[in-house]
Amino acid sequence: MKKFVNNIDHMLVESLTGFATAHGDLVEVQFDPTFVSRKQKSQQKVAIISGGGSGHEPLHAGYVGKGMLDAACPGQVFTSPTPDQMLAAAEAVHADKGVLFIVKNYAGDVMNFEMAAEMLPFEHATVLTSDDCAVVNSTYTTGRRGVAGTVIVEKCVGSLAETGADLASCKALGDKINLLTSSIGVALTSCTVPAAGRPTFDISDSEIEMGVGIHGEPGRRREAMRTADVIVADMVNAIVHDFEAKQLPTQGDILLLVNGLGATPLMELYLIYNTAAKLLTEKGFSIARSLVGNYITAIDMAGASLTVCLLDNDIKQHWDSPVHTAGLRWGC
Amino acid sequence: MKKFVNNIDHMLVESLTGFATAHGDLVEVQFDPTFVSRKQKSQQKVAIISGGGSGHEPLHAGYVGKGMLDAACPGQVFTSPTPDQMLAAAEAVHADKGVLFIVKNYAGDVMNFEMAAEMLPFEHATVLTSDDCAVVNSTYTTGRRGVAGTVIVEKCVGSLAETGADLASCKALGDKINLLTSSIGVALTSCTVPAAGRPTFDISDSEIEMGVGIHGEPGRRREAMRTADVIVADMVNAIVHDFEAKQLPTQGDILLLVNGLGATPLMELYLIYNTAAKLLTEKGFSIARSLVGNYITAIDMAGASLTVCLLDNDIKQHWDSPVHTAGLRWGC
Amino acid sequence: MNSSAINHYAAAIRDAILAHEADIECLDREIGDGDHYINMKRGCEAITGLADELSTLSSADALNKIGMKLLSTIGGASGPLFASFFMSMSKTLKTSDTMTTLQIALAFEAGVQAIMQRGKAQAGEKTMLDVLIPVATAFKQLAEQGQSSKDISAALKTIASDGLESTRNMLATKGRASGLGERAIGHLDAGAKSCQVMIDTICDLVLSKQ
Amino acid sequence: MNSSAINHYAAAIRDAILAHEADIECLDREIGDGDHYINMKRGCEAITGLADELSTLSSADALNKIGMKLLSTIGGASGPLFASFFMSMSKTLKTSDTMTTLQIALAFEAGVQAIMQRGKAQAGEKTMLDVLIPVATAFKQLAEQGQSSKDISAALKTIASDGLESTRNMLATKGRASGLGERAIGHLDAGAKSCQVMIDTICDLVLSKQ
Ligand SMILES: Nc1ncnc2c1ncn2[C@@H]1O[C@H](COP(=O)(O)OP(=O)(O)O)[C@@H](O)[C@H]1O
Ligand SMILES: Nc1ncnc2c1ncn2[C@@H]1O[C@H](COP(=O)(O)OP(=O)(O)O)[C@@H](O)[C@H]1O
Ligand SMILES: [Mg+2]
Ligand SMILES: [Mg+2]
Ligand SMILES: [Mg+2]
Ligand SMILES: [Mg+2]
Repeated sequence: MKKFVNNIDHMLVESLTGFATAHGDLVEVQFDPTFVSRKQKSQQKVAIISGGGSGHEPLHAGYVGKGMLDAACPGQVFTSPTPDQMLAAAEAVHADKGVLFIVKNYAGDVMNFEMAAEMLPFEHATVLTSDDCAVVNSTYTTGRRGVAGTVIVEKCVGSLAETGADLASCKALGDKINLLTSSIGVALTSCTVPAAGRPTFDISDSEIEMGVGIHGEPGRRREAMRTADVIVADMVNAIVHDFEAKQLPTQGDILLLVNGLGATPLMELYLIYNTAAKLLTEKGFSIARSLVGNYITAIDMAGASLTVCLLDNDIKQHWDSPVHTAGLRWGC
Repeated sequence: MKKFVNNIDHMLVESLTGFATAHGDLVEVQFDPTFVSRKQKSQQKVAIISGGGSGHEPLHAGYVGKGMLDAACPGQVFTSPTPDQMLAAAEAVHADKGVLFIVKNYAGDVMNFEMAAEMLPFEHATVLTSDDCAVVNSTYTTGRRGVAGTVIVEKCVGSLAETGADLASCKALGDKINLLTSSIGVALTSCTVPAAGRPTFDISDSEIEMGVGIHGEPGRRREAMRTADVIVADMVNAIVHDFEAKQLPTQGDILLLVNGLGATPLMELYLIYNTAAKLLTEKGFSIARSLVGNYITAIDMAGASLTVCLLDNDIKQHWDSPVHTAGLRWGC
Repeated sequence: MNSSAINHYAAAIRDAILAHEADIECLDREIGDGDHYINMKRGCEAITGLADELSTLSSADALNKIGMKLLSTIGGASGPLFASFFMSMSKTLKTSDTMTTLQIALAFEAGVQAIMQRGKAQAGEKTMLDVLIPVATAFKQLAEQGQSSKDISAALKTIASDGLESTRNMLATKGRASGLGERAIGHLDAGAKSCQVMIDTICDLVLSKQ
Repeated sequence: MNSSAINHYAAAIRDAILAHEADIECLDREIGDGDHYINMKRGCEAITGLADELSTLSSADALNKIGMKLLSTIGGASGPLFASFFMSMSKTLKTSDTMTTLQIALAFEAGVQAIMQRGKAQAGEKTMLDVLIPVATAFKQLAEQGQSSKDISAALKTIASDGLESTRNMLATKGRASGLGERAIGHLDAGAKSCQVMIDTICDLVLSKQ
């Protein structure tokens, strides 16, 4: 493992300090307990707080700022943050209109946020994201994982909160977008957790991991490496099947997000976009919004995920509204 | 080599098509000869055109748009584009105030742009960027390479051109910024040129390539892998020595750009930023602007570069002005 | 069990976890996300770092303190689960003023129930509970029968090992491995392994007491 | 040399370049950026793809067409250089209506001078010119002496090889390797290798003529 690091135990603090310095106009960071919040505390709005294991940058700290999150709680690499972080963040940013937690659906994240919520002295609600259609939902499992759709939820709910909407409306929008969104990822290589110092999984040059999670969790199945067109067609089909299973329309305006997992160059992401856009258009979707880049990563994994979100005017408006964060910025 | 690709020979066309589709509100792409230009042709301004080998995305096509480039000519991977591309781009975007080429100083790029310029029927000038202080300038060599400083030149010259400034002023600003800017890169791993199918160089787990170029060209020297602080201190020192050699002040406001070469996660880039910012501040610089991310890459190389640009009010203003491209966006 | 015993156990557990780095890490890499060993290590070191403070507290307070500390230190799935375990154990012990083996067994059982509640999980879901539930059941039963600490310890060692081994052929229906379906089969659960190591360590300490 | 001979040479050169993939690619990887083989291949295939069109042209026009095609196909440093070579060769041949060996030698020399001008380079800078300049000089001299095509070809093969080999211990002062200083020593130049392969191929064709 070769990484820019001084001491594995200090990596997160040093990186977050650098982040907060580089974006000193936007955010500030607190340690012990650790959270990142807006430089300008917002008034008269629902406080939107997210968090999760580190290693997915720019998610979540990179989405703190005007039009998106009020605070983010970064955990250790691939490890959910702890309740004291969420409590401290909520205490710092809440503005008497309640707190909405946006939580990716993983046992650890859910339990830690749950414990924080139980201790929280103000009104609160939680949106659980679970857009990963690689994992089959069933009453017997923990349920689907939250992946790149989380970025869309954070953007749009952040926008709605900015209008002064109440907690219930913010939660409702988040839940709606989560329902309208499906994602699937594929890994060409494993990620390496710095503290582990070796790749999470072994994979040969002729294999891919279809349906991989953003922590390098094994996916649906190990498959043979094939052309981008064939891989992307499988991913598009998985998403379309998921839409069908959710009884969602497989036509109409969509947001197409092609997300890099860390080590895959933009040239390849745009190539994937090209195929995905063609296939989705053939299926009857109309691509109304696009996003291509590294928005939720798995440290240094080579791979990508596709996310499709069905758009209505409401979601479109909140997607388009101004946002000013380290990781997403437009309209201002 | 594992990449998302269908046929190596079509990779660039497919990727550029995806790029142009994903950013259909901003740009369009032409093939044979290949160039990317703004959707809205601009009027009454110097046309700013850049180009170079592909593999450095988002540079250059990602910087086409309001406030930055009018067109970009992408060559094959790591191979300068050809004069017919530049001529077609110039023909498409010029607006009777002349054409400024921004060219990274490599033999191939220089010669191809030179031949285009010789054939160009309108007023034109060229800014050659050469900010890489890893390569020692000497009258006996081709001179320093243009690297990440090019992004700053393109941003600021693009901004000036937008004000209606004439060709000579645009060239003068570009030359000034190039002079005031020094960069140095370091590689932890090699890149892999898709058509070559194997890493450009071999490097062990205990070595780094200090002063690497953005094409995986060998740098100053092969060194032992050390902590991020030590590596970054060497890089900062190289830049400060270069400032001294150029008789530039080693104090005052600077723009600090920490650029990822492709496969290095943001977590590490911010950690590098943290150290670099501390060291540069100790030397007497004051960090007035920051940029951290993948802005000029070497395909899938793990590594990073540091760039320091001395700021005056003029440069600051042009850096801050609105820009709307796929790769850089703010103020609109 | 007083707080100096707790410190003694905590140090031994830390050493045992560190000694099992390779297996624990490997298991969570195979069907999880590779951080379980690091999470355990961070938790263990936080607790041994509290030794001075813990030594001034009653057992019940020490266990609560441990739970709180784990809650703010470990994170992930295992953090809130282990925290719930210790906080619940503490609460149960608080209700009694002597501390018999049976009382410890009942507190242990309460701890395990807190994990089940927090994790909404049962036995047979390929988690730490597949070690903890059979151990809790046997512990209480043996204590009720009035067996000696040494006999109980010897028995629990085997039960913990068997519990761990039982996770091998289970489908995972909780935690990160639950998305894997058939692919989880053949692998032991990482959290079950940590629990087995910790139980084994404490039982060995009891067995080695003069 | 008519345009059908040119097509014949072009096909042979393409085959030879493809056959030398490994060495050419490796050299540009070592002290360059790894694309020289791909650039050469793209250029060669573009030219063999022009065969039908070239066969309708005069030699001079065919060479100019080749230059233009290379200019818009290769890119990089080698593209404008090879393009300049052919365009200049074409211009020189246009001025004469017969085509003697000497006239070809003079045209070759003009082509090499065009490369020197475009690349602002001399012999001894570790580039393709370290093959091309000695070959041009000898070609002209031997042609002036009235030597046979076969004798000239045999001589040029050796001179091209020697020229290539001479780049090994040079410091690079032009092109991408010029930043490397001492580190370039010990490596042959990739562009010099391509030129040696191309010259060798043409000389072999001349030598094998009945
Ligand atoms: N719902 C649950 N109930 C009981 N144990 C669980 C549950 N979810 C996960 N676990 C246990 O937690 C372990 C994983 O812990 P750890 O790796 O630290 O957290 P994470 O899964 O968040 O990365 C699993 O091996 C399993 O034993
Ligand atoms: N200024 C120059 N004059 C002559 N030949 C040059 C010059 N610069 C580069 N070359 C030749 O070009 C070769 C590299 O070509 P190529 O790899 O196709 O282009 P690039 O260097 O742009 O990647 C070098 O090996 C060298 O022989
Ligand atoms: Mg985890
Ligand atoms: Mg090149
Ligand atoms: Mg884990
Ligand atoms: Mg090259």
